Amino acid sequence: MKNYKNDFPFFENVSDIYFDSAATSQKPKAVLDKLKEYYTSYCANTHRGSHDLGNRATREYEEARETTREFINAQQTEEIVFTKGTTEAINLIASSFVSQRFKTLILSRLEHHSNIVPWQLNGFKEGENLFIIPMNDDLSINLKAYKELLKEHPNSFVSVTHVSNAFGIINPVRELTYLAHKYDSTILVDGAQAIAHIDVDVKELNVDFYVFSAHKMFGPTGVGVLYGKYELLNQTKPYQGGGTMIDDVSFEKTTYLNPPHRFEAGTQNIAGVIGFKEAIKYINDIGYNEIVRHDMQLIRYANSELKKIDSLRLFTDSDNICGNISFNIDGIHHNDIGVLLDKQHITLRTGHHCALPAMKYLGVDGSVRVSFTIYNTIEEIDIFIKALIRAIGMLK
Amino acid sequence: MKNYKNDFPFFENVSDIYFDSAATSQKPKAVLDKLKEYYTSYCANTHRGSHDLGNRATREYEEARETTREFINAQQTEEIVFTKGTTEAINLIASSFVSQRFKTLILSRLEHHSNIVPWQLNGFKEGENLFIIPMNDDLSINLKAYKELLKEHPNSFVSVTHVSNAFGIINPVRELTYLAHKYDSTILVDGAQAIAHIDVDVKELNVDFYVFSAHKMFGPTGVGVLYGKYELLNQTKPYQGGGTMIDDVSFEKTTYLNPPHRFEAGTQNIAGVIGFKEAIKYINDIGYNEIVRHDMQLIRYANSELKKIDSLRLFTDSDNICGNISFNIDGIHHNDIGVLLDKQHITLRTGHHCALPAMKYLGVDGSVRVSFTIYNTIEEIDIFIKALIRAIGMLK
Amino acid sequence: MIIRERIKEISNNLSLFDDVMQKYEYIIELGHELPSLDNKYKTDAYRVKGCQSNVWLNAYEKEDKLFFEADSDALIVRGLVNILISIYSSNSVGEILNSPSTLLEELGLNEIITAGRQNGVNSMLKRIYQFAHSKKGGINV
Amino acid sequence: MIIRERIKEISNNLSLFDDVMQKYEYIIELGHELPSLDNKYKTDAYRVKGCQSNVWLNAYEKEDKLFFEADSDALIVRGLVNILISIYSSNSVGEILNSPSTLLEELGLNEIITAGRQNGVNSMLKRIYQFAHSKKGGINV
Ligand SMILES: Cc1ncc(COP(=O)(O)O)c(C=O)c1O
Ligand SMILES: Cc1ncc(COP(=O)(O)O)c(C=O)c1O
Repeated sequence: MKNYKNDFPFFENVSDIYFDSAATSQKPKAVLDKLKEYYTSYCANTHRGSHDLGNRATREYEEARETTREFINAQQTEEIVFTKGTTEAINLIASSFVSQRFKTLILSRLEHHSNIVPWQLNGFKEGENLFIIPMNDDLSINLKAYKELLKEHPNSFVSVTHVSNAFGIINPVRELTYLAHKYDSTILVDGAQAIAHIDVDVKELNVDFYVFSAHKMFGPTGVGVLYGKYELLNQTKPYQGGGTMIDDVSFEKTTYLNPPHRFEAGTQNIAGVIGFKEAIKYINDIGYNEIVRHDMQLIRYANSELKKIDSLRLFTDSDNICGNISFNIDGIHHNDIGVLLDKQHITLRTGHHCALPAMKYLGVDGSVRVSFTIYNTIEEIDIFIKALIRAIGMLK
Repeated sequence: MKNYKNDFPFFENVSDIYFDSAATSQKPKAVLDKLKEYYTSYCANTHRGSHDLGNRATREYEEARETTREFINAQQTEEIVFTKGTTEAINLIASSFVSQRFKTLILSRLEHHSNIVPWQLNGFKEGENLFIIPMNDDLSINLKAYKELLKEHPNSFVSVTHVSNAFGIINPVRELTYLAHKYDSTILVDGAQAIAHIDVDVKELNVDFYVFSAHKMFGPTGVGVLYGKYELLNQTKPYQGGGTMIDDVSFEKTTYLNPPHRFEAGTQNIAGVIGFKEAIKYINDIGYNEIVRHDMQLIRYANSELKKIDSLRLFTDSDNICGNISFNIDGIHHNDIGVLLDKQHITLRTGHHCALPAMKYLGVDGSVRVSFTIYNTIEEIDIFIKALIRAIGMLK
Repeated sequence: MIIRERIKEISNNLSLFDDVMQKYEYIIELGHELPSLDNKYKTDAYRVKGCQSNVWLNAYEKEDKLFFEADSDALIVRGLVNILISIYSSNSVGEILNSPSTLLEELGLNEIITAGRQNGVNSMLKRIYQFAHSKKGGINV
Repeated sequence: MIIRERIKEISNNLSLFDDVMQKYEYIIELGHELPSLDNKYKTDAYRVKGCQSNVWLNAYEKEDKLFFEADSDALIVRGLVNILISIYSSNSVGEILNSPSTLLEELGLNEIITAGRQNGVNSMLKRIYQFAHSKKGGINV
């Protein structure tokens, strides 16, 4: 198994084991260098002017858009909108596309708060116009129940996560999309946890919207992507008003640019977007074949080692998981485990993982989550398991 | 006059004269170092967990909030909300505070699109519920007319720029605020162009909301500040829904955190906010006394030199300006001037500067704008004037 | 300066441990030792919410002194709660308000003083000061 | 490959200038030389909007060739417009569509090919290709 740590300057300074990449990933040197390049060689505002410096920055920024298009195999560059993150992307679609156009919304039970609260802010409420897809015992989506829901509520908007941030469950996006379309519904897929682990092809999946965050895929903080089919984006109202999203402005009447610029009001996170391009290149250079192989090896090994621990409860037995594993220890609070692992220099997450409805449904108020990516190793898992056993011993 | 160029790594690579700081400023080394520090020493998500790495990032992030509070002399740290920029801050207030609470809106004629379009998106329209404050010949606000407007429409929301991005005009914020409050109105001040040039004290000004962008004051791209009086922020609805802005979530009902966290949904631009702290420190270290002295020297000198040029039209004779100067040359298109100055390695902005209504009112479709800040020098102005005269000669 | 002295004492105790894991063994012991809070206080009204764990806190005044009793669903938090109680309970309003909460930094337990917005122990600490303020009739809570 | 030849020729002309300012003197001259567009075409219907300057473009087909005439309110843009017209006017649909617009990069005039979204010359270039496409009956505009 290749060791990718050398690509990440973080590990020169920090010797802790980092198992919290599902929260945010470390950044390869190429990304940091690119940020610096922008700030020190062509730092200027974009899309405004005629000067060379600004044109250079604009070119780099727009190249990031084209790189993103190619990365997820969108049809047109204009289908890529840059946002602050997944959260903003979902809020944008909820507020400017779904609200007032769709009467009913369908979510899964495993959604992150970022795919629940935006809908509530836009008037969707369980029992009234928000429906939750039942799940099977292994936390996978109950496709039959989903189909029934769609049958009962055609013309719905469906918003589901590609990969669960709390349990690593991979949802069958192609089937979910196929069924949604069959019942005249439109679907958004939250790819925040998928994009670093799964080769996403939006054309093949045929999803209507796909959203993700740069910071979870080796990119800078403060950058997200909203992919939308052009004809749908073109029906989407402006979300924020401001500079460089307008065609003409007067106090009486303002006309807007076409997508994607209509949705990028004001000065964007220019450095972040330009740096993000390098994150994509980093992934492309390694290749998803290698990434998937690497990630799967880690997750399978961790899963099998965790299962050996008495009193450890995994939330799912499914093999169809990626990125992260959640567990609890009978009789021990997840937070106690987290603190003692942290003191042993293992960084991972405990708590509800911003998925309270799922936690409540499962009757727990949190879990311990380990998440893995390219720079993690089998040896780290061995150290982690030892540390975990020590922690359990101290707390029993 | 002290030369501050050495603080900015940009000028090691670029020898052009940069007169476009009103669009975005260059960044001092301390800011770039801080970005790198976050990404390579404590890169983790904030406000979520119990691990040391995340706590360090959270502490740095929250220190940036306290540094910002102190910087503008707000009463409480909780009055500082981080946004993507000025544009997002105004959209937030327009959508979550003003809309549905205020029947009438008052703007000045010099507003940037970012302080026009958000209001239009929220249902304000000239001639119906949007009123424009008339201005005097020198482009200053006609205070008498403003008072009449308020008298006629008490309980309005007033949104005005502190400094005009197209003409450098400084608006009398204290008087505007005093009068607004006298007529039971609430006021937001757009400080995007002011904050790098004027020592802002929100308590003394007594403004209700004050907004600005980090990237125009030596900070990173993708970060802005919304200051609001706590009691007003507390009445402001959540703007975006997502992770870390909630208190409790279920599909039926969700409760939100108090300000400022209520308004920071999802992963923020963590690196940007932490880097921004260093931008404020940079300004504090130099001190506004020196900054104002430096800037005024440049702007006065540029003004007097520009006036010597035949056929050059300045838009205002007012001495009450800072940051930038706009002009046109009779019979020559502003774009032609911009191109020829660019080719002579002088970077400045031509066009409508995202202030189309002001341009239309003045009967022009654009101008040449020079903007100055701490790293500019008198010698640069001399070179610029020579280059400008050469450009005019070529185009006549 | 009774609070300051108590903090010094606990901090001395904690500094006896070279090994951080031993320190936590001690804290866990303190967690086991903390008397359970009467169930009637384990309700939402007494709950100090945290992202990670819940703390229930009961505070009362008796003969010019403030008393605190608390519990948590997490063991290490119970240990930390135990420490906070031994520092703050049975002090006067003045003693508490004159000891800035940052004094606790001496303990070297960043679980107590963190910038985190949703830490149960941290929230408990805030509540202790709020309670002291309310008894002083102060408004700066 | 007539278009390619024309581009080569202009690019040769431009490369005669060592000094970039001399190059722009030449472009300004081309701006002066461009015949004014008939006022009847200087309306919104013919306007190609740019952030910086406006371009008005009239395009028509005659004897299997496409013709372009245009004007601008900025002088340097007029010069650039003149260059574009001399390259594209009086060519067949096929000739235009077979010459990718990126060929213009040879001119070294980044005023023409930029990533900017609102550049008049750039928009004019797009319109030229759109017009050619429409005459071909193509849909990939
Ligand atoms: C006066 C004024 N307001 C608002 C803005 C918008 O700021 P941002 O693009 O950083 O959101 C600007 C920047 O151009 C400005 O000059
Ligand atoms: C599944 C899922 N959706 C959405 C989000 C929100 O992403 P961000 O915080 O980058 O906006 C996350 C990140 O925690 C996530 O895991």
